[in-house]
Amino acid sequence: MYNYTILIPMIPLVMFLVTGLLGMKWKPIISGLLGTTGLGISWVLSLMTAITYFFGGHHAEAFPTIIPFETLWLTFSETLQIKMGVLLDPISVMMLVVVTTISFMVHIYSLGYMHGEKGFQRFYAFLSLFTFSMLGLVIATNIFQMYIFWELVGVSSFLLIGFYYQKPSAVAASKKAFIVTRFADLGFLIGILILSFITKTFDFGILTNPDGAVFANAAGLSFMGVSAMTWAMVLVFMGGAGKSAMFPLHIWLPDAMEGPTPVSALIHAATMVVAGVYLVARLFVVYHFQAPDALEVVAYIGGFTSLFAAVIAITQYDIKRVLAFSTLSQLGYMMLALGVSGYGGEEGLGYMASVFHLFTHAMFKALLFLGAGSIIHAVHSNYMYDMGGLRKYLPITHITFLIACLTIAGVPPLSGFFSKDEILVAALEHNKLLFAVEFLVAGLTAFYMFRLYFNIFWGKDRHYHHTPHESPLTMTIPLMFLAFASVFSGFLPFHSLVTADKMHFDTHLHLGVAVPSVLIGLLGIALAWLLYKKESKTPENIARKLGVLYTATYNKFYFDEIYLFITRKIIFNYISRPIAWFDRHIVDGFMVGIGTVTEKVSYRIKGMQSGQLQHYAFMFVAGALILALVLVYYM
Amino acid sequence: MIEGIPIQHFLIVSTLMFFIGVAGFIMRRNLITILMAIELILNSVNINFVIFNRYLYPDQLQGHFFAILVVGIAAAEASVAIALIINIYRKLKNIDVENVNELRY
Amino acid sequence: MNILTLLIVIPVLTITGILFTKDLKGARLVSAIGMTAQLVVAAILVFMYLGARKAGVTDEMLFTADYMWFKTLNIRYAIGVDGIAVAMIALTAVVVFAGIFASWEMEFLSREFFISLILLATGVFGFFISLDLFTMFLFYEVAVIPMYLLIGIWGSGPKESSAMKLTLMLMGGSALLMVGIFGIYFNSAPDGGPLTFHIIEISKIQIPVEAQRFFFPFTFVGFGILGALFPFHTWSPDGHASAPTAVSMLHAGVLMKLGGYGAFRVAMFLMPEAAHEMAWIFIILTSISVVYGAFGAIWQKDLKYINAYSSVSHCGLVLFALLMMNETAMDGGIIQMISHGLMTALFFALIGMIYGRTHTRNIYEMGGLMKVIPILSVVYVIAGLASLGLPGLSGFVAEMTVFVGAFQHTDVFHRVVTILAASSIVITAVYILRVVGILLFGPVKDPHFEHLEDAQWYEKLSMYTLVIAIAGIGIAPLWLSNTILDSLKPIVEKLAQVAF
Amino acid sequence: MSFNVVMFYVFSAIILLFSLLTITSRRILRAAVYLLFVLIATAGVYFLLEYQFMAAVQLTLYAGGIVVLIIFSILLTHHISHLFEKPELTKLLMGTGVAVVGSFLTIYTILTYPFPEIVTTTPLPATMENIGAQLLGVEKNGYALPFELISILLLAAMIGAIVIAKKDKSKNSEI
Repeated sequence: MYNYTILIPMIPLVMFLVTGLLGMKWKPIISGLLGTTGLGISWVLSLMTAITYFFGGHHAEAFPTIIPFETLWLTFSETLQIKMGVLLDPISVMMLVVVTTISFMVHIYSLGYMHGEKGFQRFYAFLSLFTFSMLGLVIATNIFQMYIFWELVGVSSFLLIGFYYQKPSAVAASKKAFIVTRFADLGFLIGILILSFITKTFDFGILTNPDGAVFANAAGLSFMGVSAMTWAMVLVFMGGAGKSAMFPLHIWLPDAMEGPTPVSALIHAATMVVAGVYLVARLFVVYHFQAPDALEVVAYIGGFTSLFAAVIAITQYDIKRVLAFSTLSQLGYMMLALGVSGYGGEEGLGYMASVFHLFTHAMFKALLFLGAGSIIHAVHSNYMYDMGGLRKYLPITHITFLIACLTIAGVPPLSGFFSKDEILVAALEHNKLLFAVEFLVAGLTAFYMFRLYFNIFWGKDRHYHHTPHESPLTMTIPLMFLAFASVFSGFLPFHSLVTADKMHFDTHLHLGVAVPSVLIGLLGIALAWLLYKKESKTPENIARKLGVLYTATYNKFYFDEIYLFITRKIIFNYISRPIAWFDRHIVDGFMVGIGTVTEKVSYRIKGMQSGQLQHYAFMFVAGALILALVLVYYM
Repeated sequence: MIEGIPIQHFLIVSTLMFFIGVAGFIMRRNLITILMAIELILNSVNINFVIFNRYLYPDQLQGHFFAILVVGIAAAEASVAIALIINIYRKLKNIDVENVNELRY
Repeated sequence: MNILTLLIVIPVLTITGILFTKDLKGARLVSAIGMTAQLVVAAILVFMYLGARKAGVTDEMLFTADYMWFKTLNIRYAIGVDGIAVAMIALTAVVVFAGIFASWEMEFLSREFFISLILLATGVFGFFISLDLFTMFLFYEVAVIPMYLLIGIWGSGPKESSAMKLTLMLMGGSALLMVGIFGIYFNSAPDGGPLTFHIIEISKIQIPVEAQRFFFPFTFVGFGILGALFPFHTWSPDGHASAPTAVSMLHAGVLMKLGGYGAFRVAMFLMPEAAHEMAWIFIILTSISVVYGAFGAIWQKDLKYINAYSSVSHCGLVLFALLMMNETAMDGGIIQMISHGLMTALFFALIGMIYGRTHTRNIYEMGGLMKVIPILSVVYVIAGLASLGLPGLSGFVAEMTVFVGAFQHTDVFHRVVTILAASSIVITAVYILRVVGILLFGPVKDPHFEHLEDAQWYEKLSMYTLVIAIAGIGIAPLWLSNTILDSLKPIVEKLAQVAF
Repeated sequence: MSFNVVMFYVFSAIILLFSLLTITSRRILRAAVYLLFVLIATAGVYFLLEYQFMAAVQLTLYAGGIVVLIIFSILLTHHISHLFEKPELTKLLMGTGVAVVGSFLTIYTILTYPFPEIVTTTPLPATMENIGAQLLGVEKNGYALPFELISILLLAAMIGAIVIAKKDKSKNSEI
């Protein structure tokens, strides 16, 4: 019935191979169209899958987990095998829709945005590669397949961030992104190893069985006072945190904005960065039943990241960086929601809210990035002080951007309101402190988003190189589509579609939470309106008053510098360099030393071969005497 | 066999002679002197052969014959050595052993 | 004729053929034909092997032959292959084939070059098919000696000293190895009866444990030196840096694998008790190799040095995996051998090609090559990604199998070293991306490089052969892995008999 | 104390004294003459031992032949009045050191070794008949083969000596 689902990732793979290997030969636009068409087919197939899966049958009880395709890929031992397959359950079907939708939009958008760029077909090849990897990740039937595609996603992100490979900052950013996530993946890998050791399986189907039979071995296993399962799940989360740029592994994401803007929209806002959330959601049963401590960690890290990123976002001037920090903050929300979630029925509200927010966030954040791309396309700058009064020139961009800002600020009845509200409710039920944090962040979010909005679209005109003009249709259609999705996706009945135990449960609007959260959102907007609607000195004055605090925030609390210090100074200078030195001079020196000593000694004893007959005679007689002494008198 | 003289006395004499020869061989520079030192060594060995023959195995003459053969070899050796020395002298205009070191390392 | 003997006969015929040629054109043509034939034979061998296994042949070794050639010491020309040997032979055939094309323009003393190169290959093929320790050792020496000439004559930089260092250190290894082999030989009949060099026969008896304790370190270190075991790896950076392209390819790609192959086929297989007792020492050394090599690579600025240190790291992982002594880890170790063989050969081929164009190997003097020589650069990126273990390329399969296998041990020691070794994947990423970033990306630093020519057809042939092999293993590793797993069974069983 | 005993000690003293003088003398011709005395005294010892043939050989071959040969060569290569410089200290030390140590070692061994006091076998007189029969005999105790070997050796040495000492006209004509 679902056999065609294998085509969803395969089409982008074929597109990647075709455009990658043959694309050089033909006109660039053909690659673009080919890629877009391919992805369009994937998108349609995904939608078909989603519709048949969610609405096709009458699911009185839980949604089934379907594996329409699976093949053995590698055998480790009799029990441990890696399979490649397609797994359909509510969350993966939902993710299929998200990924293909955003990817398709980005494909269309890039036709306009990347038009005339050198390496156009390369761009499309990489996009296809990324989409393939991301889809493979989403439909993974086992944790190792997920890890495989996890890595592929990482590398395609690396390639796309470094797309402008002649720009040193882009190269550095791509390197940073890859290495940081790779470091996180090490944790993921070790987590997988521990899990596989305990359970002897990689299969999600077995792992996420709520009865937890496979974890029987784990009882009593512990390391440094923490149980093995907690270790495993924290390490797995480390992988997720790396991809989702959770604090303290967040540093790569702002830099990743060096990539082309559509890439930022696709990878660094809507799809790849939510892979971490997806991973935790995917293993939620394991977290919840086997390692509740690890889930606690997830919640706190999520909460802290969302606050931390929101604070930084207020001070940034690069519009893509503001959006990047906003992404961080929203990802923190999702993680937190998972962290505070329970299992089954109403208890699983957090899980549902997280996935819901993942969905809506993908739509409105992609919209924001694509809108930002449209703006950058028009003014050729990333900095908001180069912008102002653009609402006249870019009407469609303006409207869609405004919708997105309202959505993220949580203004009802836009989609962001629903998902965020449910997260807040879940947090409130579980942990008051985290609720307070998130509540504050909701206000901050509204404030920095509207700071951005007012700075770009209102205020004075700047000196533009040429009059900004609205982007071509290829770029505005995706904007409009996503705006539409942002507005209406809030009404999707997620509580009956994607839940922790795959069962339907009822949700209702929690007015005690909703009203204050809307109010604080509006407060943020109002504050931004006061400060940034018109050009004024007030923000600068406030900044000056805050002094060190402001500078620290502006410099992202110097985390980049700290990491740079650790890598450049410590790893390079204090580990690598001494090792290189040690190798050359001590180890190799020892080996060469053996040679040198041999040579030296032979030079020395060469003197014995003096050609002087009498020396020989002396040696001979003395040697004979010594031998005689030894043999006759000692032995 | 000489009544009243133990074999040890002979042997001590020959030993001393032998090591005098060795010392001469090592000390002296002149090739001919070295040759003479060798003759001393050979001679002391000859004495030993004869003594052992006389004192320990008087029923045979093996030591005796060995001594004779050694004398013959010594003659051969001396003749070749002297030929060499003369040749060296022609080349180097002296016969210091230190100058004959072509075979060093 | 036995198909395995054919693997030796073809190179010998090729060498003979080269003797009748006059210049570079003839020599390379004959070499190319010979090595293509070799590749074909290797491919046929693979299919014959798989076919035989599928048909249910369960012998430990297939295609065996056995001729006495030195009766007094019972030395035999005994040949036969299992899945591992077949895989190694296929690897060798591919690398040699690529190597011939990578040295297509070897102007200087070209006939002699190709003769030495193919002689080296002959030794390697002989090594892998031999079942007789002495014959194996003989072929090993045949493989090592031409290396001296190849580096000393056709090398670059301080080639004489590098060649000397490499050869002397490998000879030192050979000396240890010889002690080990004779130790095995003289203990091969503890209950009386004729002594033997035949691996399979020895594996059926038990060498006295006392003797094992004495001779295992000799044998293992002897092979370990060739496999760049810390701290005996220092020949590798210098040797590789000075060697001409094809030699680096063959050496890092194939010759270093002789070490890993011998380490388990001879040292561990025949002396399992001592292997168990002493594994911990070598596990520590190899884990050091893995991390240390990777860190060492970060600081280098010569492309070949980077790759040489990377080889130390990767080959350390091979021995590390083998010493874990369970099926999965050893399987991973062998895949790692093959994978590393292919990708390091590709690396060295690329470095040679880049050096041939820019005349420098210092990464800081280059930059932005992606713009000028895109094909080479893309392949370089692929090689780099394979090296850092990207799924879909061979390195990933190998590393993951190793780590999963190594992690099956329950004690803390094995866990810690496994995690330590696993951490190398991050460090690998650091140095690979550093090189890629400096060398290929960024603006073109030297205006002279603006007009470099991209790959020629023979270079493409050489690169693509290797890339296809790497990707092939990476995408569909199952058949390889299963073949190896099957063949590992007797070895693992033998090791398990004495375990714990 | 019999005459023989006295004579032995006299001969011994001569041997040792002139041996020493042979190697220490700074005039080479004198050294040769001292060597002659040593050889003659050795011959005397042989006489005391009743090996007359041996003593005769010693006198004729050694004293008469070799020493003359040496003296000839001295005359060919030296001025009579040539005075050697003293030997170097290191060599002196080396030579005497080895000699002293070696002598002590050997003499100690000789003195501690239990030589048989009485030998009961009947002595075989070294008469010319016995010597002749054995030296040229081929049966037990026959030395014909070594004898022949020595003769060939002597022949070879003679030819060798001539070849070596011959002036190489083509090459060394200028010397």
